[in-house]
Amino acid sequence: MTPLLSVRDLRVVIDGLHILHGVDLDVAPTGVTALLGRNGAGKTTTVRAIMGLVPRTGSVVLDGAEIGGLPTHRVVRRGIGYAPEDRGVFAGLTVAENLRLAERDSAPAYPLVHRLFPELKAREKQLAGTLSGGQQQMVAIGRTLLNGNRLIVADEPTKGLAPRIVTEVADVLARVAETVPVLLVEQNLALVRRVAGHCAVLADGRTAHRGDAAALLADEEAARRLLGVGRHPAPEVTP
Amino acid sequence: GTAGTGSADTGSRAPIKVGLVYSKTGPLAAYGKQYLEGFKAGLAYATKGTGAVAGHPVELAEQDDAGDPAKAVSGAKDLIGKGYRVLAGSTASGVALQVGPIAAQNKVLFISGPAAADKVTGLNRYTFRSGRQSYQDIRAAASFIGKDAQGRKVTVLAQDNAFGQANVAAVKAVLGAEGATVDAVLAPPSATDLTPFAGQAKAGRPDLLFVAWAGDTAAALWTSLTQQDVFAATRVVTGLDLAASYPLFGPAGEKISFLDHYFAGAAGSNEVEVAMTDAVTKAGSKPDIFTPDGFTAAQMVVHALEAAKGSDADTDALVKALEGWSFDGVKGRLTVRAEDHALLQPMFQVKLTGTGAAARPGVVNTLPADQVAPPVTPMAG
Amino acid sequence: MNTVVLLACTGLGLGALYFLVASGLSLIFGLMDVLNFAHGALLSVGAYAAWWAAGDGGMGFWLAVPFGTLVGTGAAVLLELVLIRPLYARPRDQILATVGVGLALPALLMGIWGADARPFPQPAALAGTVRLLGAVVPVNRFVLIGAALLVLLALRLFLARTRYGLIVRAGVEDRAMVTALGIDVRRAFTLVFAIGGAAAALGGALAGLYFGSVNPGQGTGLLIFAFVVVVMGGTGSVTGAAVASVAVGLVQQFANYYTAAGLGDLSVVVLLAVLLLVRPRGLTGRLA
Amino acid sequence: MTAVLKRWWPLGPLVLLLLAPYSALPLPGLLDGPLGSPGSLQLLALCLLYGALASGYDLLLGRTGLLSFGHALYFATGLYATDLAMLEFRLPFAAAALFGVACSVALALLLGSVGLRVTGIAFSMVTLAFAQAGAILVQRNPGGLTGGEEGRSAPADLLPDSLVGIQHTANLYWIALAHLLLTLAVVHWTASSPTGRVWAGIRENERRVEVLGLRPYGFKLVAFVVAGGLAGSGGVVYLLLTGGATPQAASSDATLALLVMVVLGGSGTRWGPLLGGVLYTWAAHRLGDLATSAAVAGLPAALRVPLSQPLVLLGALFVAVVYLLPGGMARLPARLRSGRTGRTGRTADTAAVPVSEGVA
Amino acid sequence: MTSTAPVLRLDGLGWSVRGVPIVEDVSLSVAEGEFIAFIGPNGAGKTSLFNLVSGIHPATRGTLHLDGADITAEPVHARARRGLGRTFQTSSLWPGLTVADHVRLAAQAAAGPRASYRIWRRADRYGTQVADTLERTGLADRAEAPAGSLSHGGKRKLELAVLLVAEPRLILLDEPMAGVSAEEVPALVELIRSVHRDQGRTVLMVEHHMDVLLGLADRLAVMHHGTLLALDTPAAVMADATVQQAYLGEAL
Ligand SMILES: Nc1ncnc2c1ncn2[C@@H]1O[C@H](COP(=O)(O)OP(=O)(O)OP(=O)(O)O)[C@@H](O)[C@H]1O
Ligand SMILES: Nc1ncnc2c1ncn2[C@@H]1O[C@H](COP(=O)(O)OP(=O)(O)OP(=O)(O)O)[C@@H](O)[C@H]1O
Ligand SMILES: [Mg+2]
Ligand SMILES: [Mg+2]
Repeated sequence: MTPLLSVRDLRVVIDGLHILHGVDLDVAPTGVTALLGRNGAGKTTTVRAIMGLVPRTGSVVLDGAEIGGLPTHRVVRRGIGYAPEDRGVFAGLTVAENLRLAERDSAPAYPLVHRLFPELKAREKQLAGTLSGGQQQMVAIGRTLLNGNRLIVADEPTKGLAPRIVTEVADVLARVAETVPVLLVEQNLALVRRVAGHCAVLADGRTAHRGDAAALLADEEAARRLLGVGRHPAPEVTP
Repeated sequence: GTAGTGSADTGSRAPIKVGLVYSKTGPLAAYGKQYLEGFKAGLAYATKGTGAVAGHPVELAEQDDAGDPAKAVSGAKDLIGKGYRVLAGSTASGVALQVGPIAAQNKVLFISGPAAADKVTGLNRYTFRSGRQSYQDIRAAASFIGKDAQGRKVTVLAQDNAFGQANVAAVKAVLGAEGATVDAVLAPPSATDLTPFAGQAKAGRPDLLFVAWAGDTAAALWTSLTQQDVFAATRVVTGLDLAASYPLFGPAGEKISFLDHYFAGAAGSNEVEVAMTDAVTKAGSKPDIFTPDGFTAAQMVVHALEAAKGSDADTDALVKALEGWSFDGVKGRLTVRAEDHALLQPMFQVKLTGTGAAARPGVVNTLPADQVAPPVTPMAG
Repeated sequence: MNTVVLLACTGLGLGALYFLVASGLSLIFGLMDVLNFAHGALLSVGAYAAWWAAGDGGMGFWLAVPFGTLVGTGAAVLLELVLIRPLYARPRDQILATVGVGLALPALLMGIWGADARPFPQPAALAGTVRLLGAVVPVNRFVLIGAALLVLLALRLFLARTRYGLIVRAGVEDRAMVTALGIDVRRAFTLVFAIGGAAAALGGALAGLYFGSVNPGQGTGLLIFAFVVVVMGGTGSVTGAAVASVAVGLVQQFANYYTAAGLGDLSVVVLLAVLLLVRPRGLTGRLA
Repeated sequence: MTAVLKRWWPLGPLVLLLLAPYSALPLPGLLDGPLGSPGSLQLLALCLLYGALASGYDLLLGRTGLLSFGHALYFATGLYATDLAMLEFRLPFAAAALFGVACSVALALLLGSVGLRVTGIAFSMVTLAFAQAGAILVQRNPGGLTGGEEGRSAPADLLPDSLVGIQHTANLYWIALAHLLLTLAVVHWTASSPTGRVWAGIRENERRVEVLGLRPYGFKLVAFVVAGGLAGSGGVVYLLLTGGATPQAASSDATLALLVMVVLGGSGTRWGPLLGGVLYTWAAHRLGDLATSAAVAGLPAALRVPLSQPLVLLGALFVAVVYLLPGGMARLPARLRSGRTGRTGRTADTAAVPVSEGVA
Repeated sequence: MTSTAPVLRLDGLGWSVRGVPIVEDVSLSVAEGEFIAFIGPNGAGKTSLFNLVSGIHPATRGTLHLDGADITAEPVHARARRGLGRTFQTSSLWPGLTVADHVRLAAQAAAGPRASYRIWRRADRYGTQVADTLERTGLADRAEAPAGSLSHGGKRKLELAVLLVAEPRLILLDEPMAGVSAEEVPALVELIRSVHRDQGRTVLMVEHHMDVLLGLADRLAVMHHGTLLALDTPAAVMADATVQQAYLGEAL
């Protein structure tokens, strides 16, 4: 099975600081591929480098075509939807305007987005800056779903969402992944366990592990070594 | 920048250094150019082409003030520090009024140029002027009212700045004393729409409307005066500026009575004027309103130095030589009044014929120097 | 009575001139967040180009104005491509670069055509006056008012009917994110700058009509009032700028005439200070 | 060793500055005449003065993040108030100078307390409005006080003899140097004081300072008044150097020039504004000479016309520095050291988070 | 938990924007040393409530008392001076200042405005206090890094450090764990617990990580559509069917 996106020896230097020193990563042509790692491991930077948002070297191949040198808007037009870590909503624009900006297809999939997040329909005219944290996250995810993308890249999409919504997003991701492959950066390992097929783990700007997500999370020793956690997805707190 | 322009073949005597502080760049650069051309022509004329006084070659150094008094003061200090004892120049009044005191503090001779402020006259012992002053303009303007000013009404239309205020005060002093009622329409200097002021000036129905205007809104003003039909209602008098400004009057040009300091050929081709015109033309340029100011300044410098036998060491001797000196200048007979260093000189009444680029001035009347002489101001310092 | 009418008409004319100058500034500032200090210079470029075309170029007034506008637009595009675009990541430096251009361009014009005012051609049709309720109002004031209305309409249509307004507003907030939505934000920025420049140049050409002459400092002189108008109107609000222009023009004209010392510009300044202290975001209350 | 050098290198330039009046070193191209000659000293003194003014202005811009478009007002207040105190009240110079500085401080306190009620671009525009009002007043020549566009020259009889006349130019130079040192001391000292720490916080994110329990208003006002006082004292020195007060000092161009100087040198850096002020002033005076020199006059028109206008050169120089040296000249050594030019990722990524987002 | 007079009391607190109510009629008493956790769906008004309490938004209805004093009309900085500290859901820092400078500035501000108006003094370094806080929050090794270059988790920690160094009596935490990697969560939880238990601070916290909350909170407040839906012991709240349905769904 040839990967949809394959990243080789990705390196990023910002202000003379080496942040990534050689990341290798494959995104499977179906399902969710999880990108894991501790805080500061370089997950966000990897994703930003794929999108062309930071200066990078190395190769990024999408569907057989090299996109490592393209400017960001070209990368996106190749069919990548991106929901960034800090949500990237435009605070001064309304919800509807935020979505309208993301339209690339002639028939954007508004029904889908509005079905998943009815909040966004109800708050169309509200300035996105005044949305609650979770609602902003909905805008960010909604924008990636509007167009018929070949790949969706989501950087911690469930951060700050209420448990029920997390469950819903997990469902959405699982459902989306049936048609479009997803590259998912996530801290919530329970969610990873539920939706992800493959995974890659970063440590200190390098790929530390690649393989099956469920297998990694089941391997207590490896999970502790790579992610610093035990069997439990979020730690049990001893009273 | 020092640009030596003296002729080198005048033997071994030590050169006399003369410093020019004037606007080489900046908003008054056009005046500055005329001044410099005039000065060079005057120097050649007064030294009979030798460029030397009593065998000492005259060496010119130029300092650009860009119209900024602070730069002018720096330039003047630089020159004085280098041993220059004779300074001339100042295209702008602000510059003249700042450089004058510097000259006095350091006891060097300073001959102010086109700067028209009356305050330059009588500023101090060391400051002279080679151009006309506002008061002479006013006197020339007053001449249009004829012999009997009693009971006539005169309105001054001016900008509400030091130049405008000085003009109003001067008209009040000159014509008010002769029994005319003088009032003023003062527009804010920054006003761009002058229509209401034109209307106001007309509504007062003066016998004479004196326009004292400087700056970029001149064209707008003349357009407004034409549109409000002021020329049909009263006689309009104003000062004529440099040749490039003639087209700005538009169709109004032919209806205005101009007072004039100078234009090319105004003096009726006396010998000095011919010399200036020839020299300037030969240098590839044309005489204009302030060319005589430079020419006269050079005449004064050379005369002062000649009297001191080519030495600039004793400034008091130079001052002495100039005070009360009467000579033939470009405009006719000129006199440096001993009491306050005013330069007494004739002025002109002028008409423009033709409009736009075709406008040409012609002298209607020459006003003798004593008719337009400013009152004596006590010497300040 | 007729004085009031005259002041009102000329005040509106002045307001129209301010709007022509400020509309492009407001557009660029509101959408791109660049306080364009070179705007006055663009104005002068437009004015000189129109002046040159009408005189030496032999085009006549009606061709000269579009020509001037075109040249100004070209200058704006050049400015954007060469100076603004490479500085996208440094918003403050963009402003500073325009300060430099704002210094240099008028000086260059002065170097070429001299510091003195040059008479601007007045077509006979616009040189006259109209009698209105006893007041004699110059015709060209109405031309300015008409042009201002047209520009207002055109800009409003541009902002409402195209996606560009949206793109640029979003781009100011977070350029990277806009490109991450697959949009080439640079093209949009250049377009907006070009439109702003065109408005400036048109304003310059018509200012020549208003003043009857052009000089190198004219644009810069108008710039300060344009700033006042833009800030009063609320950044980025073209309609707000229009309202503010009218207010400033009328206040200035009436205050100039009726206060003893001609306090027109002082009262505008006071108006601005008071307005900002009461409503820091300007008339329309939009966020900067 | 390098640590010592790092800490004490400013002494080197200081010694050079102290020696300047005693030196007859010709610096052709840089100065018109030997170093110790009155003309050169006058230019150097002006350079130092503007270095000081720019440093004081940067207290607002670079340290507190306040973009004031009206700083020239406080400079002009010091200048005119001192001059008028001598001319109108016949005060001796020292008393007049004190009066002048006091006027600047009082005006900064008054207008600052009003203007600082708003923030951001509104603040910039309010300061611009106040300064414009000041400039108009000076131009209008109210009651014949300011002399309008002609200005008023200082009365030589009330100035100490040691400050009048070309032979005493060195004394003016000492005063400018002392003023510069005083300004630098004030700026550096206050910036590293507890108040300076709050200024830095305000510059980066004002709302966040409030959440700590500090009201930014008071701290901004302190910065505004200190900067206003420094500008006023600069006005006094300017009066001595140029022998008079002229309206150019109050114009918005004067503030703009300060802004340009600060940026040229490097806003928020220790030496940048000083460097920028000196360089700008030097260039403004010397470019005129280049522009009118014979070398330029001989060039073809396409080169001659731009080169003969000092402002074209100055504007182009400014754009070049902004373009090629982000952060100003003071950051050049650091940039060279890091060996990388052109990349500015950090500045882009760490731009202040707008307050509206911070509280979303 | 001694039942003295409440530290914080909200009476019928409400906030609406252009007539639309966002927070409605919230009444609540917080006792000294208490730990109340706020949960609720996205957009329930939790952050808005914190904004009202800390003074970022003025309340449009109701009153607020801190230590018995009416603070309803007081501005942000005055409330902070009374010992109220908070963190933000979206990190809100001074990107150009170093980590250590953040903590120093916060320490200085905590000493009262007088300490900050000493323009003639050199700024002291608040040596041990700052070092301790950096140590406690695990930021010591990044002390000289500009805040803008920290990773997301680092920024969250720095928010806490800025808060803690000021030793506020009443602490509002808005989703402090959001985006913090699983590995780091226990340390943060421990930090918050020690501030609460050992130093006796009163804490209000919004958090979506239920398991974290259950071990920390004395009481659980559930917000929904701007109102306080329930306020009870964690066990009682979790048992509530409406809460289950409105908020938790099937736990992940
Ligand atoms: N613009 C920048 N300048 C300097 N350092 C940076 C920059 N961006 C990221 N870093 C550093 O690079 C490292 C990786 O950061 P990145 O944001 O990619 O981590 P992450 O794995 O996404 O972490 P988190 O889980 O906290 O989001 C961090 O140590 C961070 O401090
Ligand atoms: N200024 C405002 N104008 C209009 N609506 C607003 C404004 N501020 C907040 N809201 C709305 O109020 C509601 C409550 O927002 P708040 O941020 O308090 O939610 P929250 O409970 O913190 O949610 P989350 O868990 O997602 O952070 C949201 O629906 C939000 O869109
Ligand atoms: Mg991340
Ligand atoms: Mg929230």
